[in-house]
Amino acid sequence: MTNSERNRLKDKAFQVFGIFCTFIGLVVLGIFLIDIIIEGSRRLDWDFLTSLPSRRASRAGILTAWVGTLWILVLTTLIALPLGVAAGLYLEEYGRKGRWANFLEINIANLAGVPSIIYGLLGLEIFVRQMRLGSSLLAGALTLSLLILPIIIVTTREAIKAVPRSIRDGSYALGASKWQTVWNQVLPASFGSILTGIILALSRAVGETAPLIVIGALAYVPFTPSSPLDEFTVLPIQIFNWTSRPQAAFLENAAAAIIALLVITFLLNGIAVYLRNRQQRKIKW
Amino acid sequence: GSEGGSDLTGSVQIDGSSTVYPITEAVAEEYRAEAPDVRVTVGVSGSGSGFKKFSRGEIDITNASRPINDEEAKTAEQNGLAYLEIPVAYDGLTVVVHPENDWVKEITVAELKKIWEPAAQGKIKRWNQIRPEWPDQEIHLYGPGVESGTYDYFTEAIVGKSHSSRGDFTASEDDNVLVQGVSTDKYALGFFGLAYYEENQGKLKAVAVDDGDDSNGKGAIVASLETVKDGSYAPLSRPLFIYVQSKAVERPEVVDFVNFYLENAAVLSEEVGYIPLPDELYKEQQQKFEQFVSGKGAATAQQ
Amino acid sequence: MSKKNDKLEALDLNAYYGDFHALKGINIVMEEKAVTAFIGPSGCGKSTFLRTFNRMNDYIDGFRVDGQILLDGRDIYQKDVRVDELRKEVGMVFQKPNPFPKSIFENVVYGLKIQGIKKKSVLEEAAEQSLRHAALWEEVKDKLDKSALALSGGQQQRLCIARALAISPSVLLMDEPASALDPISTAKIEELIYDLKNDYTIVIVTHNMQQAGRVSDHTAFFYMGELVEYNKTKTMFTSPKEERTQNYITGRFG
Amino acid sequence: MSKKNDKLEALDLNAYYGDFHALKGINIVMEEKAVTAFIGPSGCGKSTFLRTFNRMNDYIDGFRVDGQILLDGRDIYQKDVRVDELRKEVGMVFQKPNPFPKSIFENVVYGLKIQGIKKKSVLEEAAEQSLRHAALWEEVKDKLDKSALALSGGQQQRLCIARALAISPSVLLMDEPASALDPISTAKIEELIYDLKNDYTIVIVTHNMQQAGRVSDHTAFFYMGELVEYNKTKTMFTSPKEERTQNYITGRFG
Amino acid sequence: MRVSEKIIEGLLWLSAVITVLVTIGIIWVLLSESIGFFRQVSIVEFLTEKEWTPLFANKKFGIMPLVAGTLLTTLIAIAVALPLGLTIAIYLNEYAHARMRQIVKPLLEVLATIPTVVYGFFALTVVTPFLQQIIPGMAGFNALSAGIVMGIMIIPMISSLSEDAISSVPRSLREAAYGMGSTRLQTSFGVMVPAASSGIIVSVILAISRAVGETMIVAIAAGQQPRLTMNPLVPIETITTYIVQVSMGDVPQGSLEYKTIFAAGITLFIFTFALNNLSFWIKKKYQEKYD
Ligand SMILES: Nc1ncnc2c1ncn2[C@@H]1O[C@H](COP(=O)(O)OP(=O)(O)OP(=O)(O)O)[C@@H](O)[C@H]1O
Ligand SMILES: Nc1ncnc2c1ncn2[C@@H]1O[C@H](COP(=O)(O)OP(=O)(O)OP(=O)(O)O)[C@@H](O)[C@H]1O
Ligand SMILES: [Mg+2]
Ligand SMILES: [Mg+2]
Ligand SMILES: O=P([O-])([O-])[O-]
Repeated sequence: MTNSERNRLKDKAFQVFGIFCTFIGLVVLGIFLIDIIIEGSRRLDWDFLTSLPSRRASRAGILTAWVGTLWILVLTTLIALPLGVAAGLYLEEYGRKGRWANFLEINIANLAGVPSIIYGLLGLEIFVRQMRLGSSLLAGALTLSLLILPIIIVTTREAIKAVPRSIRDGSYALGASKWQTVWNQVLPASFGSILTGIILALSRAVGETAPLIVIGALAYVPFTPSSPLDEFTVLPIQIFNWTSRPQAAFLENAAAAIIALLVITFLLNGIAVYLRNRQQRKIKW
Repeated sequence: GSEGGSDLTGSVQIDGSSTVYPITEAVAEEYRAEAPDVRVTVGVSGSGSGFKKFSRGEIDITNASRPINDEEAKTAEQNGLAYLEIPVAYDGLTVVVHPENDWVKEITVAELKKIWEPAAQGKIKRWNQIRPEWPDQEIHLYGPGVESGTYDYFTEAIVGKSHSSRGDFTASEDDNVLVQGVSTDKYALGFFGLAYYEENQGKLKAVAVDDGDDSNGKGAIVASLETVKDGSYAPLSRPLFIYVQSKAVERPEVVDFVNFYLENAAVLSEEVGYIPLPDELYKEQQQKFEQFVSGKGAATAQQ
Repeated sequence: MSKKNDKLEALDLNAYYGDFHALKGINIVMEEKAVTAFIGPSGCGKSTFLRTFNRMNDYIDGFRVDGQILLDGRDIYQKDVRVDELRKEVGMVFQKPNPFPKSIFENVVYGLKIQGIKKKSVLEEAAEQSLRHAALWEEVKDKLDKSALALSGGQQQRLCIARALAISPSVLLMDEPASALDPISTAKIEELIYDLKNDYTIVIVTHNMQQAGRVSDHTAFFYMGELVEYNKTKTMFTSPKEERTQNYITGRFG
Repeated sequence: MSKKNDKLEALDLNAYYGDFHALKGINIVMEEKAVTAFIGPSGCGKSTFLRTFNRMNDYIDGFRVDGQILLDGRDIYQKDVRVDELRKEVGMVFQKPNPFPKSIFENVVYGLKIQGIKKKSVLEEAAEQSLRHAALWEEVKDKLDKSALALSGGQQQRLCIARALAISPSVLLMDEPASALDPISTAKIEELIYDLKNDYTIVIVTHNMQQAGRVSDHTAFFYMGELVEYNKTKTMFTSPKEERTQNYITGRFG
Repeated sequence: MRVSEKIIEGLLWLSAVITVLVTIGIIWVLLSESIGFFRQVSIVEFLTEKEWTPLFANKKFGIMPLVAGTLLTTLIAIAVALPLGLTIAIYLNEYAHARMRQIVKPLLEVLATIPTVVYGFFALTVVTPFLQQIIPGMAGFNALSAGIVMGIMIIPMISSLSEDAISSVPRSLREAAYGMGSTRLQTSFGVMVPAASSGIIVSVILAISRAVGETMIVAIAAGQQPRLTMNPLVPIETITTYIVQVSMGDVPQGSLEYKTIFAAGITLFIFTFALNNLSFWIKKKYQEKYD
C-alpha cells in the first residue's frame, strides 16, 4: 500500500517537474524576446531601417544590412534551389538502390552535420581565393548555398517520397517518359512541401554569421550593393559588430537589429508552417 | 572642398589598423555627404594585415598604427607600388584595468615587461607575482592580436623586441572586444589605443605608467590628451598613419578622399579620442600628397 | 463466331523479383477484342503478369523477365521497342482509382498532351469522346475544370478508364478495377467493360469469381506463379479440368 | 452447479469517443470464475467495452463513459478508485503479443517489481509459478535471461499471460488473444483458458465463433455499440433469440 | 526525346554528384592546408603540447586548450539540454494532452530557429551579468554562460527528436505497461525510454555535434583565450572561436597562421564527422528494428 502511494507520489512529482522543465524553456524564450523587444523597440523606427551605418550609435541604421540580407536570400535561392531540388529528384526518382545511393545518402547526412564554420573555410579557399570572388555577395551566397544544400535535398526527397506510387504508375501507363512524369506529376504534387523545406532552409541561411565572417564579410560597408560582385554586410554580421561594442547605445542598436532579423526569420518560418498546414489539408491521397 | 555634393563616383577600399579605424570611419562617414556616390569600405584587420593587402595592391589605403616594415616595403616595391606615409594623429597606448580594481594605481615599465615578455607565458599567472602586496588572484590579460600595430608597438616599447610577447592572453583584432573583456572582469589587465579608453571611461580605469625616466615627466603618468601632446606619456605615445599607394591615386575619388581626410583629420581625430597633429603638419602633409599625386612625390616615399 | 486474331501472347515467360521466381514458364494466347480474366489467390502473380504486357515492371529494381511477350506478333521486350510507344498501344487501369491531382479535363487529355498535342479543339474533342466512351460524360460535362479528386470513387475509376481510352490503345489492362468500389459503381464498370470489348482487347485481374464469370470470355487461373488452367470462362466455371482450379473456384482456399 | 457470485457488472453503460457514441446503454452481469466471450462484427465496440473494465481507455483523448462498472460490487469509475490498484486486480492480455524488449524473467516479474518487490527469491518463486500456470515453464526454464523477443508468437502470448498472472489478478481480460497466432499456438491458449477459469474470471473478445463456442460459458453478442443478446454459450449458438445474432453466427455478415 | 531524357538525367546526376564534390572539397581544402601545417609542426606536438600560441613569438602548437574549451562549453550545454530536453520529451509524450503537445512542441522548436548570433547577444548582455551577481569574480567572457545559452538552444533538438523516438515505440508496449498497473512514470522510464533508447541516443549525439560546431555564441560570450582548464568562470577559446578570431584578422593565404585555422578546422571536422556517422549508423540499425 505504502509502496503504491510512494509510486503515485513520484508520478505526480515528475509531472510537476515535467511542466516546470517544459515551461522553463518557454519562459526563457519569452524573457529573451521581451528583453530584446524592450531594449530594441526604442531604436526601431523608419530612420533606423533607412540609415547607413555610422560611428554614432544614434545615427546608425541597418539599411545596408537588410538590403544585403535580401540580396543573399535571392542569390542563395537562385543557386541552392535548382541544385538541391535536382539532386533530391535524382536520388529519389532516378538513383537505383545500391552502394552508390547508400553512399550518397550517408554523404548528405554527413554534410547536414558539418558545422557552418567549416563551410566558411571551404568558401574562403574555393570562392574567395581560388575563384577570386573576394568577399562578395556571390561568394557569400555560394557558401551559404552549399550550407543549406543538404537540407533542401533531404526535404525534397521527403516531399517526393510522399507522392504515391499510383500517380507515377498512372502517368507511365499513358506512355509518359520518366521526365514527363516527374515534371508533370511528381513535381507539381510535391511542390508545396518542397517549398516549405526550402523556406526553412533559407531561414537558416538568413541567420548564419560564422561562415560569412570566415569569408571576410566583416568590413564597414556604408553602401547598398548593386551587383553580386559587391562587398556586402548582412543583419547577423551587423548585429555581431554592434554586440561586440561595449557602449550601451550600440547594444540597443544590436537589439533593434535583432528584432528586424527575428521578424525575417519568423516570417519565413511562419510562411513555411502555413504552407505545410495548407498542404496537409489540401492533399489526402 | 566644402562646397558639398561632388559628382565623383567609384570606390575607395581601406583596411588595416583598428586603432586608426575610428578616425577613418568618421572621415568616411562625413565624406558621404561630400561625395555620396563614392563607395568607401573600411575593414578592421589590424595594421599587419592591412600592410600585407596594401603591398599586394589589393586596397587603396591602409590604416596603420606603426610604420611600414622592411619586408612589407619590399613587397610593395616588387609589385611596382610606390606609397606615401601620412601621419594623421597621435595616440597614447593606454593600460587599463577594471574600475573595481583598487590595488593597481600605477605600474612601471619593468613590471609591464615582467607581465608581457615571452618568458612569462604560463609562469606569471597571479597578481601577487608582480607585486607581493597585490592580491593572490589569477590575472587575466587582454591585448590586441598579433596582426595589430598596437601589439607591435607595445612589444617594441615594453619588451624591447617587436612581436615578442607571451601568447596566453585574450587577443583580439577588435579593440571593442578587449574593452568588453576588461570592463567585465575584475582581475583583468589590458592595453589598447586611447580612443577606446576615452569612449568607455565609465567602464575602465586607466593605469599610470612610470618609465623610470624623470626627464620626461616625473613618476607615473596616465595617458590623456595632454600627457600625450606634451610628450610626458612615454614610452607608449606614438603617431598614427594612413598609407596611400601610387596606383590608387590615379583615381580622382581616392585623391579627393585623402584631401578630405587631411582637411578634417584634426577635428575628427579629437572627436573620437585621439590627439591631432599641429595644424602646420597637416598643411605639410597636404603638399606632400599633392606632389605624390603629380608623380614627383614618389621619391619621398620611405626608402 | 469467326476466329479472331491473336492479340497478345506469352511464350515461356519467366519473371523474377531479384531471387524470387514470380512467374514460371507461362504460355498463353489471348484473342483480339475479347475479355480475358486472370484469377487466382493473392500473391500468385496475376498483377505481375498483367504488368509485363505494358512493361510497367521495368522500373522495379531487380525485376527481370525471360521468354517472350508478343503484341500483334511482335516481341515487346526487344531492345528497339520504345516503352512509351508500347504504352500508347496498351492502356492500363489500376486497382485504386489514381486520377492526377488536376482538373478532370487535364486528366483525360494528359496522354495526348505529353505526345505534344496542344491544339485546344483536338483536345476537347478527344476528351468528350473518351468520357462518353467511359460513360462519364453526362456526369461531368459541366465541371470539366473541377479537380478530379472531388469525384466519387466510381467516377474516378471511370475517369481513369477515359484517360486510358483517350490515347486510343488497342489493349486495355485492368488490375482489379472494381475492387475498391461500392456495388453500384462496380456494376457500372462491369457494364462498361462489356461495351468496350467491341473495340478493345481487355485483360482484367479480379478476385471476384462472379465478376470473372460475368464479364470475361476466357479465364486464366494462376497459382503460385504458374498458369494452372486457361479456358473459355463458361467451361472453366462449370467443369474445370484441374483440382486446384476446382478448389479455388468453390472457395476452398484463397 | 452452485450459483456463483457476480464478479463484474455494467449498469446502463454508455461510452463516447468525442462525439461518437461507441457503447449504448449496456447492462450485463458476469459470474465469478467463468469465461464470458464477447462476439460481434468489427467495430461494434467489443474492445471498447472490454477496456472499460480496467479503465485502459482513460488515456484516450476525448473518451468518456457514463453509467457504472462494478467490480465485486464496487464502482470502478468512482473518483477514489486508483487505476494502478484496479489493474492489479484486473489483468489484461492483448491481441498482438506485446512482451517488453527485456528478458523473459524481467517480463514476468515486471508487475511485481513496479510494486516495489525486490527480493530475488520472491521474484524467482513468482516467475516460476506464473510461467507454470501459463504452461510455458518447461519451454523457457533454461533461458529465462534470454530476450523475450526471441520467443515464437505463441510463446510470447503465453508469456504475456504469465506476466498478467504474476500479479495475481482475479479477473483476466483477453482481447482476441489468439487471433495473431497459428492453429497450434491457438489450441494451446484455448487449453490454457480452460484451465485458468478454475481460478480466474475471464472475459475474452473473439472473432472466431468456434473459439467462443469452445472456451466460453456465456457469450455476449454486440452490434453497433449495443449488447444485442447475452446468454449461455450453448443456448446462444443453438437457439439465438435475436435474428441479428442468428445472422451473425451463421456468417451472413461481419 | 530519348536524348533529352538522357541529358536531363545527366544534369540531375550532376547535381547529386555536387554533394560528393562538396564533401571532397571540404576534405581537400582542410587537408591540403593542414598538411602544410603538419610539415612545420609535428602531429605529436599538436596533440600533446599543452599550449596554443601559434601567432606569437613563443609559438606553441598544442590543440588541447582549444579542444578543452570546446569540450567544456559542449559539456555545459549538454548538462543543460539533456535533462531538460529528455524530461520535456517524456512529459509531452506521456503526460501532456495531445492538444498541448501540438502547441508546445512547435513553440519549443522556435528556440532552434533563432539565429545563433542572437543567442550570443543574449549570453553576453543578459545571462553573464545575471550570473555575475550570483558568482562574483566571474569573468565577463566565460564558458558558463555561453554553455548554458547553447544548452537552451539545443533543447528542442533533444526534446523533439526524443519525443519522436518515444512515440514511435509501438503503442502495445505502453498498453502492456499500463495493463500491469504501472504509473505513467514507471511506464515511461521502465518501458518507453529503454525501448526508444537508440532514438534518444541519436538525438543526443546530434545535439553534441551541434554544440561542438557552434560558433557565434562562444565567439561572442566565451572569450578568446586558449587555455587548458575546466574552470567555467574564466575566458576560454573553442576551436570555432579560434577560426573566427583569425578570420577577423584577414590572414594572408599561405602563412602559417592561415594554415592553423585549417588545422583547427580539420580537428573540428573529425569530431563532428565521427559523431554524425555514429548517429547515422545507430539510426539505420534502429529503423530496421521497428519496421
Ligand atoms: N516489387 C516487388 N518486389 C518483390 N516481390 C514482389 C514485388 N511485387 C510483387 N512481389 C511478389 O511477387 C508475387 C506475385 O505478386 P503479385 O502482385 O503479382 O500477386 P497478385 O496475384 O497480383 O496478388 P494480389 O491478388 O494480392 O494482387 C508475390 O509473392 C509478391 O510478394
Ligand atoms: N481511439 C478512438 N477514437 C475514436 N473512435 C474510436 C477509437 N477507438 C475505437 N473507436 C471507434 O469505436 C468503435 C468501436 O471500436 P472497438 O475497437 O471497440 O471495436 P471492436 O468491436 O473491438 O472491433 P474489432 O473487432 O475490429 O477489434 C469503432 O467504430 C471505432 O471506430
Ligand atoms: Mg495484384
Ligand atoms: Mg477490437
Ligand atoms: O591599430 P592596430 O589594430 O593595428 O593595433
